[in-house]
Amino acid sequence: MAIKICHDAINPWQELQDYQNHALNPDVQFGATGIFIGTMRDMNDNAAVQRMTLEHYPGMTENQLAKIINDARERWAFLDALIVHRVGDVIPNDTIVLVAVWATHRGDACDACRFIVEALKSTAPFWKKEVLSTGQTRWVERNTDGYRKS
Amino acid sequence: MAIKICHDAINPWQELQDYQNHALNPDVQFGATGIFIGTMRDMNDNAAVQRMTLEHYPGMTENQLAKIINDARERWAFLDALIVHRVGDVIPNDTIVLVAVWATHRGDACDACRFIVEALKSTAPFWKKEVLSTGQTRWVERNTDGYRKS
Amino acid sequence: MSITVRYFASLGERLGRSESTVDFIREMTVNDVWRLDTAEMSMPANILAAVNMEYAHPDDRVHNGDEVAFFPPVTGGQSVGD
Amino acid sequence: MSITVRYFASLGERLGRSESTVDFIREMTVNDVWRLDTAEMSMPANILAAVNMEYAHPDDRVHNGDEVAFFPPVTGGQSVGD
Repeated sequence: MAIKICHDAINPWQELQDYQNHALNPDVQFGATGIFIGTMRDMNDNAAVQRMTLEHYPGMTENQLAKIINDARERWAFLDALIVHRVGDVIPNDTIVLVAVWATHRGDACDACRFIVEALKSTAPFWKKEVLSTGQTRWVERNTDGYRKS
Repeated sequence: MAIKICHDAINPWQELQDYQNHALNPDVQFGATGIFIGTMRDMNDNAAVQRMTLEHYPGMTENQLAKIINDARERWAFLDALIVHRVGDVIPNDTIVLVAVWATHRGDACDACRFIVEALKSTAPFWKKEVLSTGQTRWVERNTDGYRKS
Repeated sequence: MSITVRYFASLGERLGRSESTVDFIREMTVNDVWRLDTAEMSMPANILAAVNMEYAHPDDRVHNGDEVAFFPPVTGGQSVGD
Repeated sequence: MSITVRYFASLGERLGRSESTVDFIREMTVNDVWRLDTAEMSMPANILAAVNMEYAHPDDRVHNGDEVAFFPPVTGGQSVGD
């Protein structure tokens, strides 16, 4: 299990490759990997967004993310999990969050990954302040429901 | 949209990076990527597996995978999808299948990815013949239910 | 009239061939092709069929030049049975 | 007895500070800390609290040396509102 808070740009493919090749227990054979990557868009709530700052609560963030992975472990059987989250100044197209779960079965990998993403959004102490294209700043006040369909 | 049948080993991170950087429409801003990777294990149905051969129906495979992506498009709003599937001789730890969906919303990315994985398993014309550690060969006769919990 | 018949995976192994050609004069269904080419009365319940690379029903009609394929249940993707 | 109080994001901006220290002699709850340090009667419904980096309820007791944090609803992960 690993939790990583990044102040610089995240290359999600490099993070995944490095973790799978170097950190995952090589004796443990996984059959399924469920992955979610969240990327910053240049639109939010019908406004053009130029950049944003991700504030967090150092220490509590890591605690809370570890707690989420442990909660997921109580519900699904998986072998390992990785969470990488960006903080600081972020621009559109930057990776904000990466969640990956390695499991024997695909149902466990996908469902645990989804659970971690949703729990992270509702309980991990991160806050977003957007700078709009107009120069105005605003705090993001809510998260959308991740289980909704368009 | 891309469908790729590979006779050689798949590097899933390279495939994802290449597709996202070069094939995805750069004018289309995605916010969420849902990814599934299936990897060959050295155990199946309580038997040690040495290697296996993945047979497929060239032509129909590509047709059927394209049909699955189109079916997913009728149910979820997503921007692009990639399916990479291995055929031929495969050994444990090799990537067998990669499915990735890029969308605006994370619910659509995750659900469409999951749908494509399940539809692929039940309708795409691939067949697995395993060589056990005993030297015996056997055709895999069924797929497990991907929505089950362990 | 002539159609190409293909067999895949364990079915091809059981029948001992992966491809053959069937010539016929009257109208035929997918199931007729099975009977003519395998000498078995009807398609086993677990055998799937495709005409011109699209899934087909045993009762679907075939036409000159069609490619008809028969195969066992598919097992692609990641599989774990344990 | 002394505890550290921290405020995050829009709450820190509204109060004009991100950290302060509260000294007290009697037993206190999380909500008491809020009242004492912000001079507001009680925690707004949408404000979350943590004690020593774990989520806490307004009625939870605080102890000497604790770090108490107050913050608005969290908005991490990928967010799309349109």
